[in-house]
Amino acid sequence: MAERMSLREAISGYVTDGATVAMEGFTHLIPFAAGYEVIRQRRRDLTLIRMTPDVIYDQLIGAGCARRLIFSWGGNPGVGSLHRLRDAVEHGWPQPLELLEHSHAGLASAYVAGAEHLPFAVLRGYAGSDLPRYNDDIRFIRCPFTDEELAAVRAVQPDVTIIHAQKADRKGNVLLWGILGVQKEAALAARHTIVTVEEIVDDLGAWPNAALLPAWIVSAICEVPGGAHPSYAQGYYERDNRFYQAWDAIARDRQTFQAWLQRHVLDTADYAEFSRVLGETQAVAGAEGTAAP
Amino acid sequence: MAERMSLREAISGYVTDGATVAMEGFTHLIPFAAGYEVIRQRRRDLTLIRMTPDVIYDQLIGAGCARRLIFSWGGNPGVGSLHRLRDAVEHGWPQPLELLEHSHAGLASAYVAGAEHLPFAVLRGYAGSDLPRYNDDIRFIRCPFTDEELAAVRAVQPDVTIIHAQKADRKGNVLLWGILGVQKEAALAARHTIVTVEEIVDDLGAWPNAALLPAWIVSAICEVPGGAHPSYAQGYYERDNRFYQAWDAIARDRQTFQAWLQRHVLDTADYAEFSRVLGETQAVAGAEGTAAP
Amino acid sequence: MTTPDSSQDYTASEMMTITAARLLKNGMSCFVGIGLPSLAANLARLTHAPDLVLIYESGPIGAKPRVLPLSIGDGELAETADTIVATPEIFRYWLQGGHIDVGFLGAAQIDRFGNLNTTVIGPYDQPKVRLPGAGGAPEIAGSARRVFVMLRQSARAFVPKLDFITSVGYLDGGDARARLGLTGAGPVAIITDLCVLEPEPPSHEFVVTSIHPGVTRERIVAATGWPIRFAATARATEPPSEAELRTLRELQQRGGAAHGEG
Amino acid sequence: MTTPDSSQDYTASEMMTITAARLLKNGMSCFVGIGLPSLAANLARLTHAPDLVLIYESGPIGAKPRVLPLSIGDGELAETADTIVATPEIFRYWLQGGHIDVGFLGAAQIDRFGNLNTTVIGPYDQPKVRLPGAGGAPEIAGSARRVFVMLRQSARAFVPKLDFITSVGYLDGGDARARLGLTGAGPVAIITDLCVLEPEPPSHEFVVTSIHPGVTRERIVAATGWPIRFAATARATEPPSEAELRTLRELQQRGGAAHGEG
Repeated sequence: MAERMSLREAISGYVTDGATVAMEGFTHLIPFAAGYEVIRQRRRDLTLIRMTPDVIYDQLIGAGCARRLIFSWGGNPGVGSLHRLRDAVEHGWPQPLELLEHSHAGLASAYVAGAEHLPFAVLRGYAGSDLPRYNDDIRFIRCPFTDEELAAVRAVQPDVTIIHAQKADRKGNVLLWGILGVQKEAALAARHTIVTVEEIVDDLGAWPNAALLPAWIVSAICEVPGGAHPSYAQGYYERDNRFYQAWDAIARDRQTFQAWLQRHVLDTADYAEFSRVLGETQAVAGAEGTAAP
Repeated sequence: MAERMSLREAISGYVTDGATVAMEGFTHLIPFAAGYEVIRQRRRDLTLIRMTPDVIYDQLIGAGCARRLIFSWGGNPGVGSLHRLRDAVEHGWPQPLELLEHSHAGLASAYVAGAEHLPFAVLRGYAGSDLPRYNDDIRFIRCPFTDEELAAVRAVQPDVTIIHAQKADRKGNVLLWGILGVQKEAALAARHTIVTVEEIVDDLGAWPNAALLPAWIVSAICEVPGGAHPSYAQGYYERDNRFYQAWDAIARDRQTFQAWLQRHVLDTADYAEFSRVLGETQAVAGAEGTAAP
Repeated sequence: MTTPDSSQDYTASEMMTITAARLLKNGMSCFVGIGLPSLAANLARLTHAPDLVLIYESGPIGAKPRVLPLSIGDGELAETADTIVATPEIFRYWLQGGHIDVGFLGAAQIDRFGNLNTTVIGPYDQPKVRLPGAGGAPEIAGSARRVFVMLRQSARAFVPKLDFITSVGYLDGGDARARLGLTGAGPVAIITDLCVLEPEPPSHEFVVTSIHPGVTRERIVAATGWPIRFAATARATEPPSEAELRTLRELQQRGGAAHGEG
Repeated sequence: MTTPDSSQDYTASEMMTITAARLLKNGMSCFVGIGLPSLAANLARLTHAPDLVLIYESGPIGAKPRVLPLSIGDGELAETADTIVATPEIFRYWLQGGHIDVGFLGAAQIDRFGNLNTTVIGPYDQPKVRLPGAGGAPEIAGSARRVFVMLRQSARAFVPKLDFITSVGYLDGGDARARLGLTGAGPVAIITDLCVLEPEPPSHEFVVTSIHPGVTRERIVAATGWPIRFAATARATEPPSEAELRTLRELQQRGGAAHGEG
């Protein structure tokens, strides 16, 4: 049953060193604030799962939290490379990163299998691709009726799934809308689910058939307004495309990245302070006409 | 691309003798008007698919339209038996009915496989049940990762799926809400989809993540207000529980059933006339205090 | 629970519903079939378990019907639910996914190991009575954490051997169910109009553990098609409280009025 | 299409986008990746194909963005879509389900049979350049009825042999793709900044079928890492019309302004 707590408590309670953690949100509602808190608490050896690692995992990987990454597309959307991800893969910095690599269809299906409590999912996929040669969680099976060959992917079952949503009510029921990604599947597949929300309200005002996670399948609810920045929360704020663009320069260089991380994440107590410091950085960058987030 | 036409045209154009037809709607939005039109056009040898055959298939089976039934629960919900279904199975009247019988989870999964263009679906199901002994479309397979045994069901892929929805817009986009059943899966699994709707509007006014079928996957749109009676259309009318209760007496006896069918369906030109005649019958029954629908 | 008024009358059916309702704990998620299970679950929700989560196979999650539904998909369920998901999702994500604490089942026939028949009386291909069939039962029986069965007790229903196994209890007992690899524990109680039966380890044969007021052991024996046994610890079922009875009757009256009965 | 003003200037990139847009027919359903494919698809929608259905892998179906999205999941896509479904549904019901007429792909490397690499330059375990990876491409390549590839032409990108096959075209040609049992026909055109290439039966090797204005055959040969061939029927690409250019530029200006460029 959903328990309301601070983000610090939620991360320290549910995310342990070595855990398998999924932080989902397809471009929309990415739980950045939770990512910063994981970095701040210096978690290590995590297996990170996420279809699109995005800047959030670039930060976690660069901060040395991850040992392994299960993913399907690792770029900075609309901008280019994830430099910290590349540095870990290409040069083992700050430590080597083991990759378990899918296509979107494959990893989305693996989440579905996790939510369905099945050990695998079947899809028309990967035929002719080299991916199955490097990922043993992709195999091929035959249809018991037609003998047709189809791909199978092993289910993903995170220890903890972390998502960000627009609203929760006081009971802990969670409502999200807009681009939904695989959040519901990731939540249902996990042993524990942490949800950060823009706000906690008396009445969700949900429409019929809304994407709602009932309180009784959520472990922790944390009110973290703005917690999806620089991604967006439909109905609350837009995507901060300038941050994504500015990230390219910050992350390209190890020192710049480390300085940014130290100042914004490691030297701040929580997301509120992070936001204050980030606001100062951005104000300075704006005045100088440079592109720092 | 959705073409607007009369229900008569839609049935005559898409439902042929011998076709495999799914008419879905889980208690809610059952396409009764379309069922009457199939009976009126005296279609024969249909394979009918439906999770809950309900009164709509009791009528089609009693009228001699069906050769085969793929289903998972065949009762009159909240009332008792489907007497025409039982008569066909127990006594071969008006003709034998071949059964292909699933559980809800199995048939829902078979629709999902159809929608996913997979030849089968995997589920945790049927273990220890006698059902697989009588349905060759249920088999068991092993997980390629864990070697665990799981059930597999063959996909259903109707020639035609018929559903009823609340609204369509003038382009043919269809909106439904409330209890959704397997309508989307049945529509996406089929070669052709006929949708009857309560009304055609300028603007659907759909909320985010609404259950919407875009015009380009729908074959025919027919405006048939009240077309889900005696089931219900949320936002339009409630379930006519009296009809379901009265149906028990009508369907229990072959002659009563045939007289009802003749008067209400075969002797009426279309659903508008059917509704008029049914209104008369119900007024008389109401005055007499009897329970005819 | 208030002390019942001993002069109070109640039916065996009411005792059965109230006994089932008492087994549901607050906060549980409960996969509900129509009829008696729905009545019992809503009674529990309106008495001691206000946060009981009702899930109907038609898709509503967290339904809070004010009027008892006649069908499994009445508008009342949809309108009072926290949300409504498509039927494949209910079965695949919620039931199979392992999120259901209690599944409620009925049957036409049950055997001593809690296996259920809702398919056919007589041979499958030459049925004497064709029953509605499986519905959600086989997977509820397999995947709900625990299962409660509600069934009026009679020798016709409580049979030595099923004509057809639609949904499994403990198969032929012992570790037979465990060997199937099912994720749920199986039936933990059969609630009848006469008594409550529970599986006795290690055989998992159902034995009587609680006898409703005014019911004799002889009557239970006569209403059971196999040589029924009584647990050494078998006790008397607590009679309905006034509050339980009043709430149950109000619930049924609202349902009857809404569905055009009486 | 209006006659272009011959004095009009346009870039090779604009010619490429406009050529791709022209291949999209009104009413088609189009699975769109971000960047050039999204630009081309929206150009088509705003010119000759107003009922083109744009589907983004993040979930929006029937998106009609007024401003070009920077990411695959911008709010603009969600707000203008007919509906938005979850990501598993997009891939499993809509793409795999067989409802996508056209899939649009890009790549870092392509070979003569239209196979694509978006995974790695160099060995997989010792990458020279780690690329973003597969994304939706492998299944778009397999399940969309037909695939268009957009890619700037250079000998670095148009290589004799891929370092990694992320998504299949015709594998090693002939009936190799057919033997995979894929439901889609595969890549039917590669649109570059220099020309259009199409697969030539029966080998399915891509050959040049249309050359953009002002581009020489020598330049195409130099920009291709294998001995590229020209179809006997190779023709000149029709230059951009004024309307195409104006619409494209307006679209890009709105996008640039919205994303804080310029």
